[in-house]
Amino acid sequence: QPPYPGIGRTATPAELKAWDIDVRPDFKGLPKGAGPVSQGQDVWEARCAACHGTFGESNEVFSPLVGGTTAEDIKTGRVARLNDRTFPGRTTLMKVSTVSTLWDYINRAMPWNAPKSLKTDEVYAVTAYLLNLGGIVPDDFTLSDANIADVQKRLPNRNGVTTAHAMWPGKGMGKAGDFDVKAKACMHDCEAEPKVASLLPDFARNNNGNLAAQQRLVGPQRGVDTTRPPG
Amino acid sequence: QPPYPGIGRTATPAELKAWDIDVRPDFKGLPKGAGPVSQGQDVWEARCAACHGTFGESNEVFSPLVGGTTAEDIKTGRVARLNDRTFPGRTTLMKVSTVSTLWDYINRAMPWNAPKSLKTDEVYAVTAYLLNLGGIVPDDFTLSDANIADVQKRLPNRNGVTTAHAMWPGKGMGKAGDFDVKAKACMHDCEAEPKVASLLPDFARNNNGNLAAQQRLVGPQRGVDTTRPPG
Amino acid sequence: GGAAGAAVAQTAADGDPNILNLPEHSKGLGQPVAAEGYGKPSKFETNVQRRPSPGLTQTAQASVSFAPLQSLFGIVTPSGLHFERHHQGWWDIDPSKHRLMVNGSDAALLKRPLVFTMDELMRLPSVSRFHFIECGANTGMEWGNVAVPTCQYTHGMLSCSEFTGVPLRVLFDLCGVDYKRARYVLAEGADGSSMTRTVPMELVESGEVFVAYGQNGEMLRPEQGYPLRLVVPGVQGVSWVKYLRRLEVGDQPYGTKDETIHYIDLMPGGLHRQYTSTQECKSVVTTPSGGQVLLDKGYYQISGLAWSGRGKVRRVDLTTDGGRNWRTARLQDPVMSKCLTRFTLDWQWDGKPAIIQSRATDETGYVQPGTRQLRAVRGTRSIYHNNAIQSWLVEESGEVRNVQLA
Amino acid sequence: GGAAGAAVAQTAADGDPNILNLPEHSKGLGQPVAAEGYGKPSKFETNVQRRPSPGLTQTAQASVSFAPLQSLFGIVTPSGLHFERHHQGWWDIDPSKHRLMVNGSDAALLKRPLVFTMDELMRLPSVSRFHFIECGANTGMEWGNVAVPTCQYTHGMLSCSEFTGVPLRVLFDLCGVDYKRARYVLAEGADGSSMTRTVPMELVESGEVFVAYGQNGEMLRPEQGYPLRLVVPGVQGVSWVKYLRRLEVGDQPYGTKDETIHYIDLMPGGLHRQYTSTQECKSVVTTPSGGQVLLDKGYYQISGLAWSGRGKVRRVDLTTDGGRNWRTARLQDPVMSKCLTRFTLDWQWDGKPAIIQSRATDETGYVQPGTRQLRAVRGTRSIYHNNAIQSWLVEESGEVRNVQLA
Ligand code: HEC
Ligand code: HEC
Ligand SMILES: [Ca+2]
Ligand SMILES: [Ca+2]
Ligand SMILES: [Ca+2]
Ligand SMILES: [Ca+2]
Ligand SMILES: [Ca+2]
Ligand SMILES: [Ca+2]
Ligand SMILES: [Co+2]
Ligand SMILES: [Co+2]
Repeated sequence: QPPYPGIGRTATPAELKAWDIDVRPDFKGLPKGAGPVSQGQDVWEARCAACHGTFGESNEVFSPLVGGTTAEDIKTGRVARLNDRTFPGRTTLMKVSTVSTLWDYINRAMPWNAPKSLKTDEVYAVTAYLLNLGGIVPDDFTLSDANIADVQKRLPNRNGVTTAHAMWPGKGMGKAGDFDVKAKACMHDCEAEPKVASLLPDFARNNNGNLAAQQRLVGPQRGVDTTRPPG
Repeated sequence: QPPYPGIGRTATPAELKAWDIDVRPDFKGLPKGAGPVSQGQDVWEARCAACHGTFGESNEVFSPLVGGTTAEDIKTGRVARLNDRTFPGRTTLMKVSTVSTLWDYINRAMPWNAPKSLKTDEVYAVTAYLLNLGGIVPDDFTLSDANIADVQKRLPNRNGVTTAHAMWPGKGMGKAGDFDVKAKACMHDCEAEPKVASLLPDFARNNNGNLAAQQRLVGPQRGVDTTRPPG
Repeated sequence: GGAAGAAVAQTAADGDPNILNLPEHSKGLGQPVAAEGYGKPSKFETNVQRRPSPGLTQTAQASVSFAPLQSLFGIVTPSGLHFERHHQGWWDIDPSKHRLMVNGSDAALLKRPLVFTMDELMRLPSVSRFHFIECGANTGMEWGNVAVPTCQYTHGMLSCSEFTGVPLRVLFDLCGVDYKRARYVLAEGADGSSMTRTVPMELVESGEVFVAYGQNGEMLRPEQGYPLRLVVPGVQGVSWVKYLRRLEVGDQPYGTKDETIHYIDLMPGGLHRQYTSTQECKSVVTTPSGGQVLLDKGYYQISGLAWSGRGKVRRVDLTTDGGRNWRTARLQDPVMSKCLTRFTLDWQWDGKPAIIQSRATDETGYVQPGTRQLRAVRGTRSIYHNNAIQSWLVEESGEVRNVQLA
Repeated sequence: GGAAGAAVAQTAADGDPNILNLPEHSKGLGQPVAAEGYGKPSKFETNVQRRPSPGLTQTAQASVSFAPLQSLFGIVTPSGLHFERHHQGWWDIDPSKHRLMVNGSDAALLKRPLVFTMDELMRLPSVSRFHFIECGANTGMEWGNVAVPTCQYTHGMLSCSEFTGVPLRVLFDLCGVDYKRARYVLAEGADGSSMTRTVPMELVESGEVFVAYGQNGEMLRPEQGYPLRLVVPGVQGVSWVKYLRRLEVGDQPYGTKDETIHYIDLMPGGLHRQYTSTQECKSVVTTPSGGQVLLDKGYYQISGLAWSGRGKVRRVDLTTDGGRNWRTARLQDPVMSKCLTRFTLDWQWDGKPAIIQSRATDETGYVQPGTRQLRAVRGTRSIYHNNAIQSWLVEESGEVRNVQLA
């Protein structure tokens, strides 16, 4: 007899099917299916382009999805432009290291205003189209559960992540306990050089609205009236 | 130099006069003045009777102010009816042990809808009227700062209070630390007789409104529908 | 009676339609951030309200609204549900015009009477502390008999918040108070009643009493005395003067209306105890509690609140057989002084009638008394300071009723 | 610039008119009890709101609103001011229809997948605990330069509540989870984004992770995941999945969108750190802070918040000379693990420019780094996990500005 009789009941196969939709980096959870780039383009133009731009380049509602990756990156599995501070923004394809993530996310969350409305084959197709825009798969490619692991091997930033850090609070990965930044708590005559290196320029003073209206009307201080110049 | 320079400033005499209105049992704080019962009756009828009744007997907005005290109580300084469980309610005059309290409270808080609108002499007068209704002062009495200490000696319940208890968290009075109720924490086979002696009768079930609407809609339980009979 | 619309999982052969048919919120776009710059509870929570008890008072401005303890978790009371007790109505006072005056009953009791603005008070050293506040009349309707059905009405003049403010000792030091002579403090409000109460200087000297402007991270709510109230930990709520405008130090207690005509406890024999202030150790089970219906037999977590005006709760014992046998409950961390403590205990309900009670013991060793023990000393006419053990009868139907035992 | 309408006590010769002329509220009858069954803050507090930062996001449903830390006291965040972070908007979900499913990545990882209703979850043994929640992107705008003016925008993706719910371990035990193999947990929401994140099983086994329905005594607010969210103490907010509908146990991490495309930290050299989850020790002075104007020279109490995702805050040091000399601040009780800690320190402002900073140390000995120390290791493009020491410049005019030092 369980300690809490009557609490919780076994999930049915149909229920598991309805909700267990996640797809892991090793493709566990990926449903069978396939979709060609050409179909993906149709889905894209009908369901995605309005927000993300015809070529996934739009910055209107979210950062661009496509751009910034090269044929060389596909070879190395490292996106070189991540080191280029002059390159504006970081696109999805520059960052994503597992193709399962793209598939899973589009499947669960896109289109943004109608998530979970795509059929499985449409998810394959539109993912193929995005990969094609990034030059990762050719125009005549059909993405499927059978070949997605091969695509993973061509993902531009597939070698671009590391778990060698102390910020995963488990033992399965990372190196818990070994902080990377080791500061000391100096108390007197410390090395600090109290020179201001960065502050908001006067023209940006009111960028977040009038701060006088963002502080309590009573207390040890008031909000500064940023509709007027400083001083 | 004070530890918090610029914080707090000395109160002026006029400010102290405006706010320091409390009157203590030893009459410290009582302003000079006087008012006869007859004037008090006028004030009462104009400013108080609508709520408290012509003779302070009304239970419409608050418990009756007057009633339940006797000439004998005035002698003993103990209100006998406080021991009479059949006597309905406990009036203000049955309980009040210091006449300063009546004066102070009427002065600060009455009339309820226009507190602090009475003149000092009106407070004396209407207090005199209330005392007169209770038979504590005669019809031709004029209450004043000069004779109020004598009235205190006639207050029916002046000897009716004690501070011999453990519930004053200071040393100035009471007997802190000596609890009057000394329970024990029995754990097993305790004497308790789990017989229900009191519960709400069925007709009172809905007195506090439908309890189904007073409990969260989700959780380990619901609110009982008290518009329907029990069971 | 019976449960009002218990949501039974309608499990068809292949599964629950609430799972099989994806809900709208899984298939659409929700509401934007800052739709409410100051947010509100879910619309499904509208039953969780503070409420007056019908017939208890004759006016609504000299009255009480009770906190819905039966629906609360943990120890913090949401400020929107904090119980209310007003004597002449509540106000929303402009803090820029509010002043606090400190003076003496006679001029020699302090070096200088001072006036503070809110700007000044909020600059001073502050403390933030979690404390319960309980009205001295809480459970007062139940001295003689069962009077009301739920723990909202039996125990709901109780709330607990993180208060922030200036230790009163800081202000008194600035005034140069003569602590030798000044053993009593008068606190006075700015509302119509200009509520006054006497507080012992000992609690000021210990650093416990403070003038608070903050409650649960924000300013006090208007119903709780915005912009300033006195916090007197462990002492009944009437002393936590709201809309605090003045503090006077004196060498005698002040015999105010609410310590001479009310908040005096009538004892057998006809004497009133005066200046009863401390809220003695007390507890109440909130789940399950009166007015509820259990949905099923089986496992329940009994849960409730314990507190003491004399310090920390040390232990809470629970019975489900009306007091014959008791088990010690788990106390939820943190256990703080003069603060609510949440306790829990596992219970398998076999579907038979059960009488649930809790009994708290505080760090002074004081044990919460049963109704009979309390009445044996204090009778049934005290009105105030009823800290008796509460009994809830769970009937076979699952309905829970407020009962008192023989 | 300059103070907006500071209330200077207009003291005439005989005194302050706010004292001499009794205010209306001292001479009238106020409002009744339960005028609001669920109360609201004073009308004088309307400036205290959560707010989005203009231009930060392109939509209002995949966006952030920041908590007004500069106006908060103590450690509890009022639920109405809790910061918001939504990816596909927020919903007010009917709790009677909400379900929680627990399953395994493969069938062998647990004995039985289970479905729970809210009624069932709320019957199970619960805990109530105070914890901070901080978005991993908090202070993210400031990695390279000063970007925003006030601590609402620099640090306001931070809140702290008393959460109540069921330890996840209880649910997993009911399912018969094979803890040997199942070292990872996937949490999934029911909103449009069906937010997913991987959580280490270690935090479940320690008893720390729980599925919460309560927040600050009442149910979670819709913006915070009503009726159910995961609480993962010490870990960035994105893992505290809202509208929690499903938990899956697995033998590998899940590489979800918000751990593969976002919430990855770009290091010098172009590698991203993945699965960075812990919020390392951090602090910020909230009074005085950017965008404020001090009303006068003289005494101030510097006050702020410190926290660590690895346990308790052990110490906070403060400087007013930009880091040359430091003093140790007072920590306000209670100091709880993975919870905000309020600190205070006395300061006499001489009217000269001053640079105020706070530096927290946690119980593991980790010391909050300066901007330069942090950048030396992590560069300026990480976006996430900026826990650098914050600097506020107090100018002679009294205006306080957000600055970064050389
Ligand atoms: C109505 C606007 C809209 C539509 C239509 C839309 N998206 Fe999006 N998309 C967004 C927004 C907004 C986000 C960012 C969501 C967030 O912050 O979590 C996003 C995020 C994404 C991302 C993740 C990008 C990243 O770096 O995190 C992908 C991939 C994506 N969309 C693909 C698609 C595809 C494929 C479709 C069509 C099938 C589509 N979107 C339709 C608005 C839209
Ligand atoms: C508009 C109604 C109203 C008017 C007019 C009014 N009162 Fe009252 N009075 C009340 C109420 C209500 C209370 C109870 C207040 C409370 O609960 O604190 C009260 C309380 C009192 C008490 C205290 C009784 C006790 O036992 O606590 C006294 C004494 C009193 N009034 C005297 C007066 C006098 C004298 C006047 C006229 C000068 C007056 N009242 C006018 C409504 C009124
Ligand atoms: Ca069940
Ligand atoms: Ca952008
Ligand atoms: Ca001043
Ligand atoms: Ca009455
Ligand atoms: Ca006085
Ligand atoms: Ca799965
Ligand atoms: Co009261
Ligand atoms: Co986020």
